[in-house]
Amino acid sequence: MVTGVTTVESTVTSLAGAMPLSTPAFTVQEAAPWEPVLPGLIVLLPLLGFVINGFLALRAAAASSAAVRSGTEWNPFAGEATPATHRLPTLVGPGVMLIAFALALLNFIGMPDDLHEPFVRSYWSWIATGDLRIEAALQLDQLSAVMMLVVTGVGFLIHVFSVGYMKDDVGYPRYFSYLNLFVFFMLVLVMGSGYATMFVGWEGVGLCSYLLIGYWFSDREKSDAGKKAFIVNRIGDVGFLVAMFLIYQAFGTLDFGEVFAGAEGQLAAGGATVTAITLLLMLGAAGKSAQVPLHVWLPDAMAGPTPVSALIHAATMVTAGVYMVARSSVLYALAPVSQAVVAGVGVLTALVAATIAIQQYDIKKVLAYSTVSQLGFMFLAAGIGAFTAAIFHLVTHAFFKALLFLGAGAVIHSMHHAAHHGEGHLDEQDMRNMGGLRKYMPLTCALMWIATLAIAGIWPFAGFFSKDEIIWYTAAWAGAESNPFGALYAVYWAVALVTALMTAFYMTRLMVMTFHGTNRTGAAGAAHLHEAPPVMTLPLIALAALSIFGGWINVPEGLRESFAGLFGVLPMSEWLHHWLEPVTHAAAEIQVAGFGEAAHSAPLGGGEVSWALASTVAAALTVAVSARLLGTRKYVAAAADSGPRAGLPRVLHDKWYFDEAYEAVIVRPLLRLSRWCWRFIDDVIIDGFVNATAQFARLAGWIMSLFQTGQVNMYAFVLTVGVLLVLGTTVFLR
Amino acid sequence: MLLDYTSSAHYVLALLPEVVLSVWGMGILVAGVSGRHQGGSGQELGWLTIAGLAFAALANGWLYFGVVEETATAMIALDRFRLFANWIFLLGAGFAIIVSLPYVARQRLQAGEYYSLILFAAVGMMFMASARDLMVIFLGLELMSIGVYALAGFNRRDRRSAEAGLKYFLLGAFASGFLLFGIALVYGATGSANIQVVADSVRGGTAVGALMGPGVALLAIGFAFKVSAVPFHMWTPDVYEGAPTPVTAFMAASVKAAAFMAFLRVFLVGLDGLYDQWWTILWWIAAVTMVVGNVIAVVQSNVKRMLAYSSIAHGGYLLVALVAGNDVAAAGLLFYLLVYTIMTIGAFAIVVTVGNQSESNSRIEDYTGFGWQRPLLGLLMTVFLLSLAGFPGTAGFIAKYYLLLGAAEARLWVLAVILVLTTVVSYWYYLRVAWYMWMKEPEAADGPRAAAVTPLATHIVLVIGVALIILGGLFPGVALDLATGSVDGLRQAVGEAAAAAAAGP
Amino acid sequence: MLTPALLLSAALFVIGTLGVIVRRNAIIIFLCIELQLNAVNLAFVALSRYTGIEGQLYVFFVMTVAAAEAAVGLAIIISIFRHYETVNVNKFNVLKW
Amino acid sequence: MTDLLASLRYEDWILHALIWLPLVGMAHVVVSSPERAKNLAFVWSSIVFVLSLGLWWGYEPGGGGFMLESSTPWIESWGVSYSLGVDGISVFMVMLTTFTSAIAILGSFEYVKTRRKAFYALMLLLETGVLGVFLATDIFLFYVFFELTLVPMYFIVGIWGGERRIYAAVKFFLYTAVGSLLMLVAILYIYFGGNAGSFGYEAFLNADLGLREQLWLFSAFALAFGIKVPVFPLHTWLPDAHVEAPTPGSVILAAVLLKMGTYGFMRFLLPFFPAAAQHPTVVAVMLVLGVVGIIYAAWVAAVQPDAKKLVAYTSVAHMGFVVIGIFALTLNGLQGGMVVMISHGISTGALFLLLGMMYERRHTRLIEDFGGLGRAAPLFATAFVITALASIGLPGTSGFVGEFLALLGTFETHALAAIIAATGVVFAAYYMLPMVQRVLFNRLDKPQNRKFPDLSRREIVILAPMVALMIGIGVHPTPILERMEPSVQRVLARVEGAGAELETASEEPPHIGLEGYVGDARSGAGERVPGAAARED
Repeated sequence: MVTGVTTVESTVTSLAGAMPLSTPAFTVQEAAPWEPVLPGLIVLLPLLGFVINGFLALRAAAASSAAVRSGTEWNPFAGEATPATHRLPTLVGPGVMLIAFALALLNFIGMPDDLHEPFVRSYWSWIATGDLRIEAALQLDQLSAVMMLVVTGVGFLIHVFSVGYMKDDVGYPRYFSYLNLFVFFMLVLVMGSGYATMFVGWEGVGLCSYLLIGYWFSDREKSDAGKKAFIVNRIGDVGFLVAMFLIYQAFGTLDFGEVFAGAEGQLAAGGATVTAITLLLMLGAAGKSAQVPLHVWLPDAMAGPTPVSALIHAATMVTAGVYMVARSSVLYALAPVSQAVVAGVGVLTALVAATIAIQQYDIKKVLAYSTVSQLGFMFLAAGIGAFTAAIFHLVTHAFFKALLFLGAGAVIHSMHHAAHHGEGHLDEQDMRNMGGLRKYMPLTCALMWIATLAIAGIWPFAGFFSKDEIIWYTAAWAGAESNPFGALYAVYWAVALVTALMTAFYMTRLMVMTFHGTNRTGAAGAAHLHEAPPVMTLPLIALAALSIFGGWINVPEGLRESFAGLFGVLPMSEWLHHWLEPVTHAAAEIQVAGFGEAAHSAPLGGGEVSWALASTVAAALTVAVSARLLGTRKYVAAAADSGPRAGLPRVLHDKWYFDEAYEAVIVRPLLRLSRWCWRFIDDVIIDGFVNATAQFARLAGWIMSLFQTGQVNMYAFVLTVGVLLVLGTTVFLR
Repeated sequence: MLLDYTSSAHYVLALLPEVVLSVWGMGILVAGVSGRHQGGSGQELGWLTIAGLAFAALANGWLYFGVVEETATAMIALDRFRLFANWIFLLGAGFAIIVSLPYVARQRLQAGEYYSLILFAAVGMMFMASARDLMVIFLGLELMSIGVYALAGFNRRDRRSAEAGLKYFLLGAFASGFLLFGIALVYGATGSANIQVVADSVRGGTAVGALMGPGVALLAIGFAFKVSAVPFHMWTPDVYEGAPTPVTAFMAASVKAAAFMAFLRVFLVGLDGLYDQWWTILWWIAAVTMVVGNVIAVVQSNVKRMLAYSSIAHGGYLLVALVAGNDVAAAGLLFYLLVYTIMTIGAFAIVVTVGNQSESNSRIEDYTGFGWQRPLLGLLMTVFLLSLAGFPGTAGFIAKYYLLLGAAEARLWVLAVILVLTTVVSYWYYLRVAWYMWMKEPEAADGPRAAAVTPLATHIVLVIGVALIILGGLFPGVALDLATGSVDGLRQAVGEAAAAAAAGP
Repeated sequence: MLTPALLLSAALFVIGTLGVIVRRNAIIIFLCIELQLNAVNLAFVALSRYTGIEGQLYVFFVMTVAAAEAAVGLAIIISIFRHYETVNVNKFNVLKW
Repeated sequence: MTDLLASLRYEDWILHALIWLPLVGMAHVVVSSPERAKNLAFVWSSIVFVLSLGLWWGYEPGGGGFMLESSTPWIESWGVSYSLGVDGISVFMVMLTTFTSAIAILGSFEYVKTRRKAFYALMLLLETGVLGVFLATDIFLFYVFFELTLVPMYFIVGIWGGERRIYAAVKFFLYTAVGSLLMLVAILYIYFGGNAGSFGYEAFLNADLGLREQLWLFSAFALAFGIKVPVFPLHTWLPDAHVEAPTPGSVILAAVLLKMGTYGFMRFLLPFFPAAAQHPTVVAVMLVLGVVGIIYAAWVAAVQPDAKKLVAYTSVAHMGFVVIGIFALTLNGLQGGMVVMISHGISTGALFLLLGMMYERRHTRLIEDFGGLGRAAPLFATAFVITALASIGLPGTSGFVGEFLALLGTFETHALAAIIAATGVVFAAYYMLPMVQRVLFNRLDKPQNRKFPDLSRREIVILAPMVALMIGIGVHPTPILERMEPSVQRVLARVEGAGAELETASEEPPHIGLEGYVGDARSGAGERVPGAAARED
């Protein structure tokens, strides 16, 4: 800055001689760009929360560990007053989130409509060497603004919920420090101005996920789950890393702005490079967003506290892959093959996860697989180029899935008390032990029904609009005139339709088993079932509202016209679509250039409106029918039920044996290979060689020393032999 | 001063160190048998002997710095090579005597004979280094050998000492027969035993090839025996192990040094013209010696015997210098022998100390925990061993490096590689002593070792030795220049003589 | 004349060498060594016919040396005899390997 | 700061002081009492560390050549001189050495209870040796210091080590000696065969060597340094040495001694034999070895029952990143290699300290003997987790910057190697997380572990700066990168034979010069001209 001015001044001086320098003559400034309000602070606040809570956590842990060493258990809640370490996080944790949310909202509102270039602010030069320049920079555009809102908004609600959910936990401050740290990294992920910065957030949220899944680290299974999540995520991260290398090689930068600006000019559409880049990014995204075949960690991740599942493993982190694909929309648009792969993986994931969800009994597992399934939908959307639809579904899913998880959390919270007081051991998450909870927690039941209808895609709940948009765009692009994968897209579309109905089914099953029918907790337990406290239900209510109305931000044009009377009052027709236009238009143009215009009718005929109507009716029917059917079934408690015995149900119950296959094909062979490398290559071959060299020297020494018999004659003989050798070589061999 | 041998005093002056030592040796001998010292500790005699060595060293210094030689063909050379070598012998003898003092006293050896034999052996060595005549070399060698035969078997009460003496004697005499035959053949081939004349004859092509070939081979064998090169090394371990340890030290250092001096002068000066014929033989001998010496040393459990094999290995390193056959290598050889004398006698001095001034405690297990019992001696031993191993920071490294430098200049890369690889092997057994001394905890049953008090003088000398080793490792400049300067005129004389011969009849 | 003389010398030398290798008695071994030295003496004398008088001179040196060796050698043999009561070199192998 | 240093005439004495002050300290320790030895050693090493900090300001990147140079004839007749100098490559190695030496000495207070005088004397001797290696600009001098480091390490492992200490010490010594002695022959070859004329660094650079000669000499040097690094099949001494060494020995070994190998790669191997270093076969072999090291060592690490051995193998994996970074022969690769060296020094050093603390408390190193320490010792667990994460290269820690740059640089020239090496990121998690879990997490089921004391104040003082550095370098590595860059460029330019451009660039002032410099190098290399990437298909 200073140097720049000086240069101008000196130029001026040399031109005009003794011109006064007090006011710079020309400091050319462009039309004042938009200045967001403290974008850095949004990121910094959760970090601050992490630092404060982390400090408190260490303080608390010191007390706790002192108790452990003296052989007792420390209970911070036993005394008269809860210690500061367990009081302050209540304020700090949600507090920083609230401020961050407010700031995000402020920036969202203040963001000008004509912002075509993202606002980028660089804080320092992170990695700068040679022509590699990676700035520690944040960027703010329409897409990241939406993501910020989701992260801080939903994040705030879940923080609040956690205050109630975790209030009896010894590690309360630690919990909030992790949660704050997660939000920090998540914000870095969505606000980073380049792939490298994004990667920081990318791995950072992975770390927090690891820490939070294994939050109750004394439990071996839980810490196993955390480890698994981290390792599987890292497999994806390798893809991300290599993709970054390719991008750097192609563009000489990792900066979003430069990459996307140069993509069309520098990369041939459909070329090997861009296909490789996008497929590798896809691998990264698949790891983070739990797509088949890397989805196996997410169900296990339910080992973490339920609010964590809601925040990280439903609303935000797992959608990072979708965000990343949407962010890289230009690249994907240039690589139709990758698009087909992304969409294919998405739709396959949606289907596989949905089938598994049908046969799960653990309430959180059902939700986990439903998350995987919905993520599959988002990938389908991103794959076919409907990036807005992907983000749209991401947003609505964040609302209703967070609601579902938190609702499940409330149920588990309640069940926990029941299990605690009931007779015998009771799995508090097994739906077979629930039933009839509507009586005890009516509010939770009602709120969760809202979310269920939303995820099932029933009009007018949020999920209807977003899911319908995805299905419709799949159909529309399948019919695009020059789409080489048209037939494939048609298959995707059909599968997506079926999966949508399966969603309705398994969610209804969940609701019926949990809230309806007879209660199976046992009388003693049932007495302790109760509605969650307000600090937990209030966030639920907020989320329920969002689940109802959240879909209205992007009501499709066609639908709006058909229902003009109703939607006329809402100024939000395709609002999200327009809002994200600056981010997605480049990709859209490329796609249209490649595939031609999207069709106006589905492969089987029929337009958007008719299919939307059909799908919502079908979903509603599915809900109604399955509720009726399932409601009449007699469930028995988990102890008396071993689940489906054989056939497809068993396969589904056992999750298509993905874990077993990995265990057999990768994990155990790798361990065996590792052990073999150690025991054989290292110990036997290499060290064997090394030691054999030493042994050989010793053996040789020993053999040679055998000549040293101590006999003079022998010595004289050897000497003479030497003489003969020397004489022979000098005299006779010449 | 210019010695032109116009006056007969010049002959005495030219041989002043030898003369001093011979006379002194006889004096010691007489003093030793004169009853007054019979049965005493012999310490005074030892110090007296050292005084004689000091005088000889002074005389040697005068010759080195103050005297210029007139002719290049005299039977006794008066060049710096000889005088530098003399210093090495005197140093070795003096050091050995210091080590011997308590040993002789404790073992009740006849001090007068013992010390005078060392002096006479030293005189023999000096003749070997100074001889410019093959016959003088033979005489010097025998003078030295006979003294050392006696010294090796000196401890008559110890059967091992007697056995060592016998073996050394029989095999030594056997080998000198070969040397002598070689001398005879070379004499026959060239018509003279004078090294310069031989050199000229070889250069001029007048040497009779049929006699010269076997002659050179037999000469090489004779010297190879004395430097205990493989396969003429068989006697070395037995003799070194059996002989009284101070004598072993003297043998390992000085006898080997003397043999190398003669070896060098004969082959690099006299037979330089035949370099192409003999270097391959020596190449193989050097390579085999390095390998065998080091490899057998690995399996030794007796420290004395291990050091014996290590001295064979060092002989191999030194042979590399001969194979290189250039001035750098010659200077390197001188420097190496200087350093080697200090470090090898130093190491044996510790062996003597651990052995309680006797032949006990020479198994490597006996060194267990020695370092922590006697930290100073342990430290000194460690430095000596590191220096023997040729480790940077010690003079041993500089010396070995000097040899490598010579080999490199001669482009003997394979030999250089063998040298360094066998050096790695040698690390093993040198370090083994170090690990017994420092890293193994002694068994509770073992009583304290090295109970006998080591005299202060030994301590002082050893500390000085270590100081020299380290000084030589860090600031070798002076000694290096001295060594380089000492070989300066050595091989140029050949050229001059050759030129003279060519210009002659 | 030279060749036969040298051949004789060489033959004597070889005989001496073989004696050293095969005989067990220390004194006999020593005598074989003396034989070697005398073989060399023969060579010196023979050669001196062509090279000059030094050859014959050297013989005296060698004889002196041999005498000195004999003195020391026999002393050593006596010394070891005291320990072993034998002069068979096969018995002297405390020192080996 | 710069003024202050100038007023002290810092540049005149600092390098000499760095090398010789530890020896002074050693003498002081030797004459003191055993009780005072540890404090004295710490004080002396701290003094050295504080003095070395001045290099941050005292060293100006400039053209990347040696700074603060001084040269006095040492052995004149051999062309050997006592020449010291520091450049962007060595300056951080020096600071890493002084830092870890002080830390390691502080970390040994509880571990070393016997023969303390000898121990601390050897530690200081070792510091002298290592600093000499990094500061020497005369090959002979370098070699002397390079070998000198073996002796103190041998005794440190052999005397204060574990059960199989002697085996480990001897293995360490002989393994490394084989390589370095062969290197000595190679040095002589350059001196004579290449007509270097002296043992000065410049003279060796100007040695006249043909390609065949270079390949042979390269092999000798690569063997010496490769054993030190250690590169894959030459690594088996390392686990043994690490397992048996006392904590401070392991720390120094991992943090500094291994770096001597990779430092040798950059300082000597590449510049001396540019033709050989570019030879496709050589590059292929080195890359394969580096990649195999990364993957293989990670696998083997994963199945180690002994925590220390596990970490030892991770060193092999980390150094694999350095090797591929270096032999990618790209700026990013070399820079990345350097950062991995620094980062590995800190994070692995810290890991060894932490393992040492575990050993001091429980007298076992077996992973299965622990479990649930997170409850008993939360501070310890926190430090452990952060260090482990830095070790596996989590973004935001120093490990990431290095590995990222190294892989990126490798990818530029050898994509396949980089891709395979990148899987090492997964395997890093595969070996590290199970250990973290089995030590810190899971049930606190062993009664002895319930009594596991948390970090003492001294231990916090040890670990805090290391953790700070891990994160600090991870968040803002640029000051380090830009200091190294000119020197690394110089190495690269040497390899690419672009020496002429270097001279002109080096005369410009440092910061602006950096830009122009990069530009020059790029156009010289002729790669990635804007728009060129569209050439595909």
